[in-house]
Amino acid sequence: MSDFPWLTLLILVPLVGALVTALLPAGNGALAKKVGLGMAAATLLPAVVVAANYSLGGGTQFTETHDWISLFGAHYALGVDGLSLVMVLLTVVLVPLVMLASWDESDEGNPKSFFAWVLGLEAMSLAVFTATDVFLFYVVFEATLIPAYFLISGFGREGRSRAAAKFLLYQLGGGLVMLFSVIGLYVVSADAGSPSYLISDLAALDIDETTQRWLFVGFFIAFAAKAPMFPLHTWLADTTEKATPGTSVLLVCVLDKIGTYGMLRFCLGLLPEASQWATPVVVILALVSIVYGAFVAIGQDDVLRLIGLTSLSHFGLIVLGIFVLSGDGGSGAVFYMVNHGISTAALFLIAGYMIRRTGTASIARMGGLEKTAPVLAGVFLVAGMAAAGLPGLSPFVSEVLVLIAAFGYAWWAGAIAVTSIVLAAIYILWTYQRTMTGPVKQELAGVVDLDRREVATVAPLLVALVVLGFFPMPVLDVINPAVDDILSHVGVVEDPPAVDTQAATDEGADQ
Amino acid sequence: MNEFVNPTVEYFELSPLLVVFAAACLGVVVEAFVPRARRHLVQVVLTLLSLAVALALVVVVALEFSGGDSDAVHGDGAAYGVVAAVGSVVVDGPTLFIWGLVLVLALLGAALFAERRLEAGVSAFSGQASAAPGSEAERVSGVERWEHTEVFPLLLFAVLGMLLFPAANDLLVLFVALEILSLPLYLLAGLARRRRLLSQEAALKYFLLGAFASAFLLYGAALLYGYAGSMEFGEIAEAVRNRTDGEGLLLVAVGMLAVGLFFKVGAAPFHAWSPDVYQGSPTPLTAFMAAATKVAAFGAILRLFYVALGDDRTSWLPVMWVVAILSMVIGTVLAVGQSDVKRLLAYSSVAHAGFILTGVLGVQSQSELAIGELSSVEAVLFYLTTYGLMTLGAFAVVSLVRDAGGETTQLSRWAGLGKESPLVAGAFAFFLLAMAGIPLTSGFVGKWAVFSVALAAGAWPVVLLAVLMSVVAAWIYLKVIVLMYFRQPDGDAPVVAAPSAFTATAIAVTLVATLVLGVLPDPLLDLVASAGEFIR
Amino acid sequence: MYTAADGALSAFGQDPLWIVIVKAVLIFLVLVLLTLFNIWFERRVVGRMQHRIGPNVNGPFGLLQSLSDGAKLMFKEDIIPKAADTVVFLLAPLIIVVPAFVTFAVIPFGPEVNLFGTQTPLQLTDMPVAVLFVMAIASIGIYGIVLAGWSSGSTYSLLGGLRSSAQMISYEISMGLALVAVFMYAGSMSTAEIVEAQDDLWFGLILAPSFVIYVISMVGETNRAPFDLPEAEGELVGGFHTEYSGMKFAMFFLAEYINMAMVSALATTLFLGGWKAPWGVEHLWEGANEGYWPVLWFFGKLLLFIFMFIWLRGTLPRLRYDQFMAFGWKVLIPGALGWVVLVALVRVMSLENTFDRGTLVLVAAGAVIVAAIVLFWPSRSGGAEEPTARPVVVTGDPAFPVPLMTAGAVRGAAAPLTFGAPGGTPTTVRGESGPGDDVRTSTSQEEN
Amino acid sequence: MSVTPFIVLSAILFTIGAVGVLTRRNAIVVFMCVELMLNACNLALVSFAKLHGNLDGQVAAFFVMVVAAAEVVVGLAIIMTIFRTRRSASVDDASLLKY
Amino acid sequence: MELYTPVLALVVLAAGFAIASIGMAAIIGPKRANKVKLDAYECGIQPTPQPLGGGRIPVKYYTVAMTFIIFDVEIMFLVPWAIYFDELAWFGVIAVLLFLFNITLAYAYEWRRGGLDWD
Repeated sequence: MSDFPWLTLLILVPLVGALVTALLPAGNGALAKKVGLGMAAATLLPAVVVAANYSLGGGTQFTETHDWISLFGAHYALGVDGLSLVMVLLTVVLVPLVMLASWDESDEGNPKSFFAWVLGLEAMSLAVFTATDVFLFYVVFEATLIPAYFLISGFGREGRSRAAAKFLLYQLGGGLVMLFSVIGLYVVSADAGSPSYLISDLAALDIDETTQRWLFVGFFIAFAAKAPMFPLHTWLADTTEKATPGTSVLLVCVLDKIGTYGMLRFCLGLLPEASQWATPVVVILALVSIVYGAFVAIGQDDVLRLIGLTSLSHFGLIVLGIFVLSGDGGSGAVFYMVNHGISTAALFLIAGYMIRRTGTASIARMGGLEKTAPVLAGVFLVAGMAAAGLPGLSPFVSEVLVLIAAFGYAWWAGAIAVTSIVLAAIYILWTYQRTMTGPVKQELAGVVDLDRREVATVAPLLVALVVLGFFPMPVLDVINPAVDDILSHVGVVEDPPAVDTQAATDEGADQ
Repeated sequence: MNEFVNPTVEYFELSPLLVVFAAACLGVVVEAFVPRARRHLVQVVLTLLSLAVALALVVVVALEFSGGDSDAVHGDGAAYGVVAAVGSVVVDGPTLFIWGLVLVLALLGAALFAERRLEAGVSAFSGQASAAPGSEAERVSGVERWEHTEVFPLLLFAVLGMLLFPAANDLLVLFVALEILSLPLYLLAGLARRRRLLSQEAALKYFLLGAFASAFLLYGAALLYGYAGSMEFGEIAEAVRNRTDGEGLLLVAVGMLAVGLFFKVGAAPFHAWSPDVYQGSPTPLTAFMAAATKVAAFGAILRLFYVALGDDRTSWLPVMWVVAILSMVIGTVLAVGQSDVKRLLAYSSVAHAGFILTGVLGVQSQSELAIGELSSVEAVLFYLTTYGLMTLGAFAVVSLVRDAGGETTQLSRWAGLGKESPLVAGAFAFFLLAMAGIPLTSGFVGKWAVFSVALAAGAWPVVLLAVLMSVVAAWIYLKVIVLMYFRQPDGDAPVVAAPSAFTATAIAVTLVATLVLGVLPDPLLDLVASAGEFIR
Repeated sequence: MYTAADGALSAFGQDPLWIVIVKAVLIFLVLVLLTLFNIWFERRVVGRMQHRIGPNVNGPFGLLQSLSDGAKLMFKEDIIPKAADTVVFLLAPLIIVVPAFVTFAVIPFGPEVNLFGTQTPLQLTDMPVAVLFVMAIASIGIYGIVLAGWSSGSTYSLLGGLRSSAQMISYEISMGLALVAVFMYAGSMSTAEIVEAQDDLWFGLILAPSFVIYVISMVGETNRAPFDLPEAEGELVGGFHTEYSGMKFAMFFLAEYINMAMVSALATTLFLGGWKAPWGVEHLWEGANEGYWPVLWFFGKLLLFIFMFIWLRGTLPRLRYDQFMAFGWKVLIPGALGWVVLVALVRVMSLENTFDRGTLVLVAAGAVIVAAIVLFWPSRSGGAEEPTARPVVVTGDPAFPVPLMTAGAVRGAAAPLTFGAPGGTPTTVRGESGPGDDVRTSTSQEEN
Repeated sequence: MSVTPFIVLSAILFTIGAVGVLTRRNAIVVFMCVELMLNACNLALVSFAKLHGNLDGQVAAFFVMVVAAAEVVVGLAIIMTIFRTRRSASVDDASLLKY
Repeated sequence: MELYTPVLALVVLAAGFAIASIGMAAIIGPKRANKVKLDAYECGIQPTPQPLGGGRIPVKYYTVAMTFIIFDVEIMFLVPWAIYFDELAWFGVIAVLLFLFNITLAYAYEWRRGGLDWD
């Protein structure tokens, strides 16, 4: 069983799906949509197989390693550990839902190319999450931009192509800066013997401090632009505003995770000393992101823009969790990545439904929707509360873990991070109030409630939020070994005393 | 007076050169004695055939070399080959690789030259170059459907120069090869069938600046000869190693040589000619010239600077740094405002020259390289391959987009091309992505290669800048893609003419190569690695 | 590498300065006198050929006629046309006359003699590249002609100058090729050594074709009848010196005659054994090649050539320009090339003893046939290439020697053509004055 | 005899040529300046050959002359076409590239 | 170098003579210039109007110039070969034959394509 290249299959299915969809005869949108959804569903199969055969705490599994470009030391190497697995599962679940949610909406553009690009994006994202070779990672990391770009610029609202260009420039800029570091890794590994890009080989290297720091900066900038983090976040709001909600889901809930995923995998995994060195700065940036994102979100009038900016705040928390360098923080951050994916996806999709119904994205022009569309209002409230970290919903668990770790790192860090809960409550509840409550506006009197398809797309997400809110352990069990493994590189042992971490970071900061 | 010794010539190793030369001469005879009606056919067959034979001979020679030694010797970058024709020409691994590359590009270029369907049955070259534009003579030549079939022998002569240029092991041969390469190109640049004034201007500009640059090269060569007392690279290297005085002379000499060579590759600040020439020249020529000239010239740069001046690295590396940075910045920044596709590509080629130079300045001595690590020669050769193929392909696509006045190179007229002809627009977009260095295209692997050698040699500022410029460049290419796909055409849309098999083949080959080299570059990299080092 | 110490050249470069000056003055005087004599000689001979008497008033036999002509020119008005480029106009006669004198520096007039008590060769100087030196210096004279024509500011002058330069450079090639065979046999370009090499056999005999080609070319080189097209008074008035008067005109005249003497002297040196007595004379008279006697032989041979020049002038009509150029380019040059190849082959074979004499003759015969084919075959079919290739010029422009006309000239860019569908009439397109211009096209025609 | 004066002369000639190329506007003059530069190179080559006592430089000078000649031919052809276009629309009679 | 000093003497002499005689003529000669006299003479008729900037030179002359340069260079290569003919022997002959062959190709081309035709 394990000899079979499941991961390759996992990537190949959506990739082939994308090609097939793209090559379908033009003009037959319905067929394209069915084929696309079918392929997305088919992708679930290898993902489920992988998940089912995954042994907890067994390190990297389902590995496939082939020489690719020997002179560069690059390999076609795939594998999953806990971190990768949850990301893969998140991706394969979200994509069919997005497709389903965009079923009618995509008719406005060219449904064939929309579905093809979505599948392409899925394939590339899966490759990113399963790559265990830095070169391969980089290649697919950049390759995700192409489908993403076309999804943004091809579908959505007026001004999207500008937003798409902004998105691409940020990502490309970050990516190329990362290229600098990727090449640097090559040079380092070549100097140490023979060049190899396998993460396992690179992790074994002893890279000197200055070099590490340079490489770290390159990687971090790229991931920060991807995640996004203050001050590289400005593309986020524009993009989510202009793109379709479906696209936003893929971008924010899947693609942006690559950023935080990469920070864990590469910054912490390969460049531990530099990560410690950079921790103070990163933590401060993360805190700024948290507060700034929340405040800006409060002031937004555009629903999609608002949701996009809340993500900035959430990503701040995730990064904070990663860089406080503790077991709790790491696990919390990874779990947060999953939860954020689910809750934000739900928010985006519901917001999309709202916009389709009201014909506007402006909060000021909505109101009283809970009377005409109670189900819509209900699911929006649940998803919103999840995003705000209401106890009993899964983001709460992760948020608490992160906050604990933050307090463990420094009291002020924890204190600032905690404000996020208050601010989140403000922006979510205020938005709910403005859109759902109050008198029904004249022009919105005819709004109908969610139909079954729409409910079906949101329901799994809400169920997951609730279930994981009460039983987070299955996911945490998957995550913890991987996080511990990564943190052990940084010198953090499972559940270390907070003082030690403090000392270690101070040491790093002094250097 | 020394006793005269008959020089020996290694005919076998030089056979690709000789075949091309013979075919070029034969082409002249064909021009003189074959009736006009049959000339085109004969010339096309002769040109393609001779280039293919030469290519086959390159392979044969390469096999012969590897047959003598074990493969292991070639794998680790050791030099092999012969110093031919009494020390004036070197046939070694890199030479053979560049020969092969130039010949492939020449084959594709010749295919573009042979294209006749786009202009309704005549070639893209002027019917009668001597007829003044707008004159009665020109009208007659148009009505009679005359063609200049001389372009084929001229092409072959240029190819001959390009083969000789990177193989030159002697300053004199270097100079002569440069001229053999350049002179036919000057003429060809002025032979466009449409927009003849532009074309003639391009030829004049190219010629005057080209001659100016070669004068610099020559004076540099003279000074270097004055410094070393010999024209041969080996002896120059010897002198550079051993002489302690005359630093100033050497510095000036190297500087002037560099000016000449940088001009040929179109590196800033010696790039002024390239946008005008690229734009004015007939597009098939632009395609061939942009690709092959750069390959040959960089081959020569590599050999001159690595072999002859390798021990004087400290004095020329800073210059390379500056020129590489300038080329990247100027090429990219000036490309931003361009409204003409050919000019845009021209500026991008300036930037590419900078990228390749980034590879060149990543030179390290053999001892500094880890086993299996990419060397600068390998990186540059690989980049040249990818660059040559994608540039040729891009220009070939340009030649397809037309309206009543011939080719439509105005960018604004390309709006909506993606709907008009998704295939052609797609191909062009792909080439642009490759130029931007997006992964899974050959451009990415090439960029990776040159950046990594530069970084390994400690040129991180250049690499950093190169990376930043790549972002800007990507934005520029993106604008074109957006234009083609997301913009409505204003006015009547350009028509994509159906090309004949010639152009179609050229585009298909370059497209496939760009993709394959992006996804599976290993075979080519192995080939580059087996080319090994220069013979010193 | 040659140095002054080698071989026959050792005799040169040793003279004290005063001897050099004396020799230079002597050469100068000889040339001036020779010119005066030649002009008289020409007029007398041509007169005789035309059943006239010629000049016979001034001096004995009219010998001082030329001198009086020169003196008269000295008192003529010196006119500089207002259209002329004054500096160049004044410089041109200088440029033409100085090289004419200078070329004689390397012509050997005789062997080593006792000159005022100093043993010195009768030759101003010699050098390893003497013949090349002559050719090079003589070429400078062409500048004089072109510049004279150009600076006059007159159409006829310019055309004369151009014609002259075209003609001179055309014939210079065949002249140069003719000399190659000589160098091959002499193994040197030093005039003294070439003369030495002809000790037993004149090159004019063994290299007869070279000699013939050289003689024809030298007539062309000097713009003399029947090749005197630059001064074809029927077409061009006076050619390049139309606008010159007075002493400046005299300079042109002087230069022409010195050049005549120069090419004759060179022919003598290269082909007719130079100052050496004709074959056989030496056997009859031991001292024929000693002392000052060789000067006699030299000038005798030289005058022979001069006479030939005059004879040609008196006999032959002037060629048409196209005939003249075609003769140079299509007969003389291929002929000279073929001959050089033949000589080279024969000589190398005899050097290496590759073949016996019989084979040699056969091969030579074969080569001659090949050369003949090369020479004559293309000219038969070379005219109209194909019946379809109509001449393009239909506007009735004047044939080759066109005066400069600007009437009807259009300033600025002309309109290029677009090509219609096959059979359609081409339409003109405006625009295209520079890069970046929008392409404005006619809407009527479209090939796509 | 020292070759320095010759080198200096060649440098001066080269500079004059280069400055001419950069400052003059007439194509023919620019072209002549380029030729001047080439000849300056020749002078330098020959001088250095004398200095080093070998023939490489002299041989090179020969080749440079050839190249210069070829350059003249090509350059004249190009300049001529331009001039004919720009100065007049009248048809000149045949030229080399007629057919 | 002494080989060339006498040449200089002759140059000085010739130039001196030419300048002196021209200068003398300018001094001695009468000066009665008038407008007509200073016009281009041609042959006494009204002078042809001069084109701006010196006018154009018929293309044919350029082609002659171009062809000349090629052949002149050819001779430049033949001369050293001729002088060292005996030493170079067969090698030289073959090399020169190849060289001439190539020149002949260009020559044949030019001839066939009308480059050597003067109407």
